[in-house]
Amino acid sequence: MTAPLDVSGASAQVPPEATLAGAGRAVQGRSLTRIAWMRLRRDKVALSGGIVVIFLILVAIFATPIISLFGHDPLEFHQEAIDPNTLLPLGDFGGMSAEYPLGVEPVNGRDIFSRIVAGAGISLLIGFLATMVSVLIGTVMGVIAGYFGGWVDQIIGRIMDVFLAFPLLVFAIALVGVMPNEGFGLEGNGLRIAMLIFIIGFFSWPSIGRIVRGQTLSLREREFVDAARSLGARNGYILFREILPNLMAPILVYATLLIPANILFEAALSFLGVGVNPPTPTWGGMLSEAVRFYTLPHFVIFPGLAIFITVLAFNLFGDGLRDAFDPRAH
Amino acid sequence: MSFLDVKDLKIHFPTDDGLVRSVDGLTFSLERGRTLGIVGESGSGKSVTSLGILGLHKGGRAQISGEIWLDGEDLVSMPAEQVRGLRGKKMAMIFQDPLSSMHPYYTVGHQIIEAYRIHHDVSKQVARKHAIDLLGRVGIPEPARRVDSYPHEFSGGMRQRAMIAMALSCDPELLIADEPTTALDVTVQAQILDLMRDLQREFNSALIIITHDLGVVAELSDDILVMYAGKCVEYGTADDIFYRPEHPYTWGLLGSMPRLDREPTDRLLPIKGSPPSLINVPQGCAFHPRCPYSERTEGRASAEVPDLAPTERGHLVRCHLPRAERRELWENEIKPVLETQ
Amino acid sequence: MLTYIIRRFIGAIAMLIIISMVTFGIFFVVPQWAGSSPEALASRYVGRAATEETVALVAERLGFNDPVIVQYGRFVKGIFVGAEYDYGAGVEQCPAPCFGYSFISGQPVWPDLLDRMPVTFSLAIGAAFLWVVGGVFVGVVSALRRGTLFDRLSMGTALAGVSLPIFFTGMVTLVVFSYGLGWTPPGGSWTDFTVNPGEWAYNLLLPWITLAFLFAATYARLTRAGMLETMGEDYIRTARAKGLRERDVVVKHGLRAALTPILTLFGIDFGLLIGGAVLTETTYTLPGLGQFAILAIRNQDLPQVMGVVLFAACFVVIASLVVDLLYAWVDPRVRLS
Amino acid sequence: GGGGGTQQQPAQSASGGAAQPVADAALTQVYNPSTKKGGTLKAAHSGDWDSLDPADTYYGYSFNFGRLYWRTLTMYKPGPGPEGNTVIPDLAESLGEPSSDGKSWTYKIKQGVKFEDGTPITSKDVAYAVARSFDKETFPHGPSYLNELLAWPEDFKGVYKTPDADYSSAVETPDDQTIVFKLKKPFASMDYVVQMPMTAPVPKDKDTGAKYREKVVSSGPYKFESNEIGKRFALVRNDQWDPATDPNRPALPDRIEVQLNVNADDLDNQLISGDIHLDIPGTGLQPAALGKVLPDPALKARTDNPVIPRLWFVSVIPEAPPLDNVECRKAVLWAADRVANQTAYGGPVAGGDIATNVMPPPVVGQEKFDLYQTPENKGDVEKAKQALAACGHPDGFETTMTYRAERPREKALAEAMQQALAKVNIKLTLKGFPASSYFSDYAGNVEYQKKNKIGLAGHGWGSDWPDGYGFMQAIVDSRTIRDAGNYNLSVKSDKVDSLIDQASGELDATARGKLWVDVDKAVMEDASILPVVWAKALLLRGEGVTNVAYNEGQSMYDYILLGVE
Amino acid sequence: MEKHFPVTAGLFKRQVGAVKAVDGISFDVFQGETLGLVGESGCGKSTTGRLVTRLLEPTAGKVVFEGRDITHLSQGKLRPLRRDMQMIFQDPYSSLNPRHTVGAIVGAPFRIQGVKTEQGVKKAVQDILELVGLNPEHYNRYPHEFSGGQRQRIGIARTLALKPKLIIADEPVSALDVSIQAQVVNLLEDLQRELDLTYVVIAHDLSVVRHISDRVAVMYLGKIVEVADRKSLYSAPMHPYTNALLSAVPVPDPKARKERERIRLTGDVPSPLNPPPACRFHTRCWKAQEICKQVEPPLEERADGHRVACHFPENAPAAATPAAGDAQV
Ligand SMILES: Nc1ncnc2c1ncn2[C@@H]1O[C@H](COP(=O)(O)OP(=O)(O)OP(=O)(O)O)[C@@H](O)[C@H]1O
Ligand SMILES: Nc1ncnc2c1ncn2[C@@H]1O[C@H](COP(=O)(O)OP(=O)(O)OP(=O)(O)O)[C@@H](O)[C@H]1O
Ligand SMILES: [Mg+2]
Ligand SMILES: [Mg+2]
Repeated sequence: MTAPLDVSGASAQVPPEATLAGAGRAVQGRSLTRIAWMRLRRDKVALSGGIVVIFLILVAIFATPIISLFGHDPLEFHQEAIDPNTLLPLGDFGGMSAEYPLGVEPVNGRDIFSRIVAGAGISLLIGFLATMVSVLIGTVMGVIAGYFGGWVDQIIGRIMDVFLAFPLLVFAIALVGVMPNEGFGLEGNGLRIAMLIFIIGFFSWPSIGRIVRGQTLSLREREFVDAARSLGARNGYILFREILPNLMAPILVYATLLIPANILFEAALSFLGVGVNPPTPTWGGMLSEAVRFYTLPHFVIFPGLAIFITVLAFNLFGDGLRDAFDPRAH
Repeated sequence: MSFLDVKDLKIHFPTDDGLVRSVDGLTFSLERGRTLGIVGESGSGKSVTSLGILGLHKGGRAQISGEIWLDGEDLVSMPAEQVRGLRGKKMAMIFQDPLSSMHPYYTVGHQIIEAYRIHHDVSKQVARKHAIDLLGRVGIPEPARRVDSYPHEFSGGMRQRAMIAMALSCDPELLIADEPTTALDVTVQAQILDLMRDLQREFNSALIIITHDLGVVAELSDDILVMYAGKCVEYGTADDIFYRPEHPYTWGLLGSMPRLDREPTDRLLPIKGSPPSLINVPQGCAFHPRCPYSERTEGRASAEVPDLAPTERGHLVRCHLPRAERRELWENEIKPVLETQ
Repeated sequence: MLTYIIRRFIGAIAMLIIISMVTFGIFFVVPQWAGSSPEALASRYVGRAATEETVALVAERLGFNDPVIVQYGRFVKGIFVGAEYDYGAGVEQCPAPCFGYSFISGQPVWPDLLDRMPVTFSLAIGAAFLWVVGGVFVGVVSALRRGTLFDRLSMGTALAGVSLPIFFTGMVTLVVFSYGLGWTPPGGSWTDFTVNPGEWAYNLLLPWITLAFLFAATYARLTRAGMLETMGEDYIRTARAKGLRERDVVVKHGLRAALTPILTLFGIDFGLLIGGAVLTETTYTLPGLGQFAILAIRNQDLPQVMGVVLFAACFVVIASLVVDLLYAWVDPRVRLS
Repeated sequence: GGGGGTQQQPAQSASGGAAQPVADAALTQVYNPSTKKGGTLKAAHSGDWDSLDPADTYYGYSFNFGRLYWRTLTMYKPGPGPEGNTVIPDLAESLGEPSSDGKSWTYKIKQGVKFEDGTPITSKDVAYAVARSFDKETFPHGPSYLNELLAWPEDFKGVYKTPDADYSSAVETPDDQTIVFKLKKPFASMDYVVQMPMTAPVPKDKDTGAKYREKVVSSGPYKFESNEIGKRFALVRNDQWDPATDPNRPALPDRIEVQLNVNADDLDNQLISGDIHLDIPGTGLQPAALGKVLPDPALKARTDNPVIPRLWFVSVIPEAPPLDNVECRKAVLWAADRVANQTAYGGPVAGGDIATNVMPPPVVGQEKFDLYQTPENKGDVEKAKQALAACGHPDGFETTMTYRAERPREKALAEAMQQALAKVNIKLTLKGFPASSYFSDYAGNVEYQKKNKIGLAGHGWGSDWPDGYGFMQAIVDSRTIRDAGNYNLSVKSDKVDSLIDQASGELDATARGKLWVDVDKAVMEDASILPVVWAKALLLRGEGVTNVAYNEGQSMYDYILLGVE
Repeated sequence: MEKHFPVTAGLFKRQVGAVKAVDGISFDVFQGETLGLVGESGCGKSTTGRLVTRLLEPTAGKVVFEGRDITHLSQGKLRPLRRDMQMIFQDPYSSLNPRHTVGAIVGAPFRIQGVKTEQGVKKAVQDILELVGLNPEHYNRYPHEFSGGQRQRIGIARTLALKPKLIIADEPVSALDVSIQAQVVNLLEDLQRELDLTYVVIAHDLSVVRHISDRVAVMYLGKIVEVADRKSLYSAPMHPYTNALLSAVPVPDPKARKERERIRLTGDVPSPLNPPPACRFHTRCWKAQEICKQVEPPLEERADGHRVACHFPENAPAAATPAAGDAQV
């Protein structure tokens, strides 16, 4: 007899009310990414961080028109705005005026506004690309270490230890300071920026590597990996189809949080005088010049603020992203 | 008035997604020396109920209403500090997962001593003696040595024993055990259940045992409360629930269980669908989307919440079906399927 | 336990060897890309208008004519068995660990490092004290008062804290508090603790606070996250069910467990800081190891660079070993084997 | 040949002192003269000495300051004004006696001079000091003039490696008072050479080679009380110093304390506030302090702004095509905006005067001329374009300019050059390198120059002594160029070389001066040097410091005169 | 078959011991039947399952599938065989990749094995979804949008995709609520009937095992102590451990608790790192004698198809009343 309670046949389609509103109709499922995105949209702080980031990216992309609209060529000297004896800007507040919205630099009278706008591009470029380098290395190393384990893991773990124990800044200085001028088909500032990206990225991969390794270790133990293996999947399939999609969220989150760190790293290198070659403006470089003119607040404050706002915006956004992807935060 | 009287207890959690009505109007009572079993599926509000009694539901911005009378005092309206004073001393709790419920950084002894010294002004040495005593009483071999072990050095069963020792350290009059054996193997589960029964007899405390295993309830309970979606759907003595169940959900639970004590049936009789989320409890009778008999109520099932109506001898059932029909269904359709195949 | 320490020790030495080889490599290999010869290297360390003979002599004296491997071997030997230093009028013994003599000042490197150690150590200790106490306190309160104004404000400040480059805050605080208001001493002020503890603290106040601000932010955030997590643990519920006072629940049960990941981070941070707070010391011109490192690199003074890099790496290694041992002590579940 | 040989009274009594703080007060007279002894003079240095050992140091301030604890055969005449460029005897009784062929110079040591331990100083101690300074392996920093000038024996390897060698062919001591220098070829400026610290006596039994710097035995009015290398040292009175033998050093303070590696900005601030009395390197205030001092009349009155014998310049390197063509080099010189360059170096006050030729004004016999005069000194695009056309690059070209990364002024100069040259389509790529290896590995490395097509390189030069040879030889004589470590990066002209030979051989001072001007002109015609500024330093007189006078020979305040109130 | 997990220690990581997770067990499963594997936690059930499917490499022993020795086949050679041998996992939350849609998950076997279907993979997947009682329109949904029971159905659908012959189910229902458990158990039974499947069902719940198995093997500390067909094992268990297990199961019958007499084992399962010698159960066995500590009892057939590893097996083939459970102390 078929008991009235038995409905285990083909008709048991009670939708999980927890997640589905209109039962049965919404055929397209909502992926975790979309859910995270919806959560993110509700997080006003993170969103405003994101907006600032987008704004900064736009500024970086449209630096040239912005500068031609509001300022002067960032490299152009304006001796007329400088007191020839003290070399300090003429006028109050570092020479701030409609002509020079944020004042001018001492000595050569370059327009601080346009230098800061132009500097955004370098900061973001290096921040982004260096992060990509570290994400790339970190992910590959982390996945390999986590997935294959054993002695591979041991070796990669030791390598990460070595990187951790390196006084990174000191090394970066030593390296950047003695970099050759031509190579890899690049020269001059192009090579310099490429080198900076590589060095910064190369030195910060272990942070991502560790996270990816940890995640991979735990993912590897998840039963869906065994499921794939029992279906006869090769390592490549398991790595790329099963594990990597699950790593995307943490990688994205930590990449977002690594970008500001790398921007700070670049600024620190520029501050120590081993950043991008002058006269290309960078925020860290401007700060390092400002040290000599610390009595000029505008010279110190604006590049400092630019770094601060950029880093803060990325941090806010990255933080929100992490919360959005991590249901525990709710 | 009974020793423990819970009246119309409601515990709701406002969350981003809506109001979670974890416990929605629960009423029951319990005397010293008796055991109440609360059964229900996962997420039906069993744990929240027990935490509510101890005043530990405060996790989020919980809203609690109703009355909880313990030995003549209403815990709901009592100041939090006073409830804290009762916790551990007058009422104590045993949790499901003994590993995560014990602090990993402190020795078992330390944790028992701590529990004892909160309510007793004694020296560490005295408390330690007491802890060793207790560990011995709950059947841990070599208690004097084991008192200095860390929880992770214990096996699952020993941890649960230690947990019980901790709960009993101040001779509580009300003991709540939330799924005390779910994480344990059968053989160990049997040991723990025996232990709890013995200890309850010895201390004459009131015991609430929460579980989703009908077998465990049957082993220990005098009374049984079946919960579904934050509400009590059936409440009665163990005999009522096992031999004269009147709620379709209870039938479903019984039908879902393969039983060792009977000839194996050909098929199990599951309940269709899955339990509702407590944010979106179905309108009317919360069980009606899964209930095979909901059509027989002429639409009332999805419109109004049925009352928890008494049948004879304090057996309470929350169902729209007329009593006679329920009994008929049980006697004629359900019981034979469960017992004869 | 002992085998664990020995294994870690061996690992650490292997690591230091790798680090030293890379450092050595940077010094020799990179200039070679630029087409450098022993003479070119040597001409860094002579006075202006030195003659060719002078340069050749110096190249010989500093051993640049030997293959890099031999030079490296000499360096390593110096560390383990000591070295000799020919000062013209005689030979001086440089006992192990001998990091050699500065190419520029001719001073032995090791005493210089030891000499600078107290500065960096003082900087790190004071700042660490401030940031741990401050960060953990703010983190705990934020976690307990989750969602309140205090929580949001302090977490906002924390994010701001990690977003501020130290060379910027350092400069601004110096300008405002030292040069402007005159409350704090100017950059570069340093008094040894043994000479005058009051002065010592007064001189380091500003670097301590700025550095602590930077780190406290991370610690506050981490503590908060940790507290939120541990306070949701089952054993906290157990502690409450025992009737424990809320304060004890938070401090003895919650905080105790939440602090372990912070311990790890602290070990790494502190180790790195002891190894040389480059930016902080540069901004405040404190005569510590960080400044030493920068100067050594600027001057391309290989023995000093090697010395400070290995010194710094040692601290990271030691710190992480200590952290691991502490971890095992704090968290009995961790077994070292 | 030196100036007047007459002994003079200490400077403060010679010149009328000024007590009111006025700008440039110490340039022409002694400011705040005093004979009051006592007090502690506090000095600071933003960097570190190369060495305190007289054989191993080559910084102007070191020569200047060292005279507090050493005495050399001759010295610059202390005090202000042009006389400061002349040499007077110090340890020697009089200036040197050249032999008729000009190949040997004889000095007589004063009687009664003693080391700090009381042993008398003899000519042997001076000769030993000179001989020990020969060992460049041990003393790589010191100048090597005497190594080259004197007729050292073939097998002489220095007093440490060949302790028994007889070096009397180079320096001879017929008696305890007499010392004779024997030269390879005639040399006129010996009195200038022997004022350098190689002739400061060193007692042989106290010599510890490279470690002597830690404990230098004093022959001057002060001796070391303590010396923490790289951090600080203190000098106290040397009671064995006899003022009767030494009319030039008033030796006013009882004690002199020196702090090393002080942050430059902090140093300025402390100098302004009076916490320290003296900035040892004497190169002037930092930009931040300039902004504070110049607008403030009270502070400005405490400054002195001398031109110093130092040229900041850009080497225009003929190795990098198309700069091998003189017209292309000229285009660079024409296009350069000298005002912008001057500003980059700190402007007319702190930076210097716009330089139109190589030799700076304080150099004896200098003549100012300008082969590349442009309107308002701002560069002449037209002339530059003509030169470019003549060179065959009417559309400009690309080249690289190097500078020392740690030197903001050089960096600013490079940026200014880039701006100016861009106007005539000469595209500059800028590259900063560490100062420590700038000459050894990069700009001064011939191989590197060629490989990386370095066209322009910024740097500077200050003279060891203010005559044509002292200033010019090292930076324009192509025969000094070697593989690495060059300071002459660009001047490779036979004409210049032969003029140099002519000038060095000329014994008549005036004619010699003229010949050096010809060298200067030849260099400018070769267009391989773009002069930027003749440096000026904005010096600040310390608060409460007495007896301050700018000495042209040292191009700094005269440190042996200073006292404190 | 054996599986030892190495345990290492010391400076140079010598192997100092082994977790004998599975230590010399043998059993066979016949076409179309269901073999239940029960035992307490940590006794090696999952390891056994993984060894059979070659997710783990056996330390020793043989796995023979359809007459072929697959013990040491390379992963490449094994791949085609995987179609015939599938696994259902315990945890419906971790066994489905949260980043894949249901369609991708259930379609994965086709993709991995390179199997072409007539009407395309999508249709095939939808058919299977329907077969396991899911709405085929849920093809594009993600696992987190389903309840535990539904997720377990998705997992089952995946194993069925390639029409395997043998399915190893490792605790397929123990993570589910009772009501859902019953749905899945019924589904498994229905599928077996329809598709002619062979099951090895691993579980620790004796009642569930009894419900679905034809034969049952009881494991203790890496060894099989008793194998028998369901009826004889549950009605007349021979090994004291089986006996104890059975009597420990709580029975949902309040009256029975007063009547039943139980065997109460003391203590816990010893560590597999260091198992007791000879008969591994002797430390907890009330019948243990000297011999149990000395000689390991072989797994011998004591009754028809009823094999047990015990020196002193309990009841002879005599029957006991099933309803009351049996208890002889
Ligand atoms: N602090 C809280 N905030 C929001 N919702 C909560 C909170 N605590 C519990 N809930 C919800 O209340 C419901 C009942 O939970 P409870 O833990 O009482 O279930 P249970 O019957 O004990 O289930 P299980 O058998 O799984 O232990 C669940 O849906 C849970 O999500
Ligand atoms: N990779 C491994 N390394 C070391 N030991 C292991 C490993 N996997 C399992 N073990 C050990 O082998 C023993 C058997 O494990 P297994 O998972 O097979 O048990 P099980 O019977 O499935 O238990 P459960 O009921 O808890 O799932 C356990 O003691 C376990 O700790
Ligand atoms: Mg619960
Ligand atoms: Mg298992």
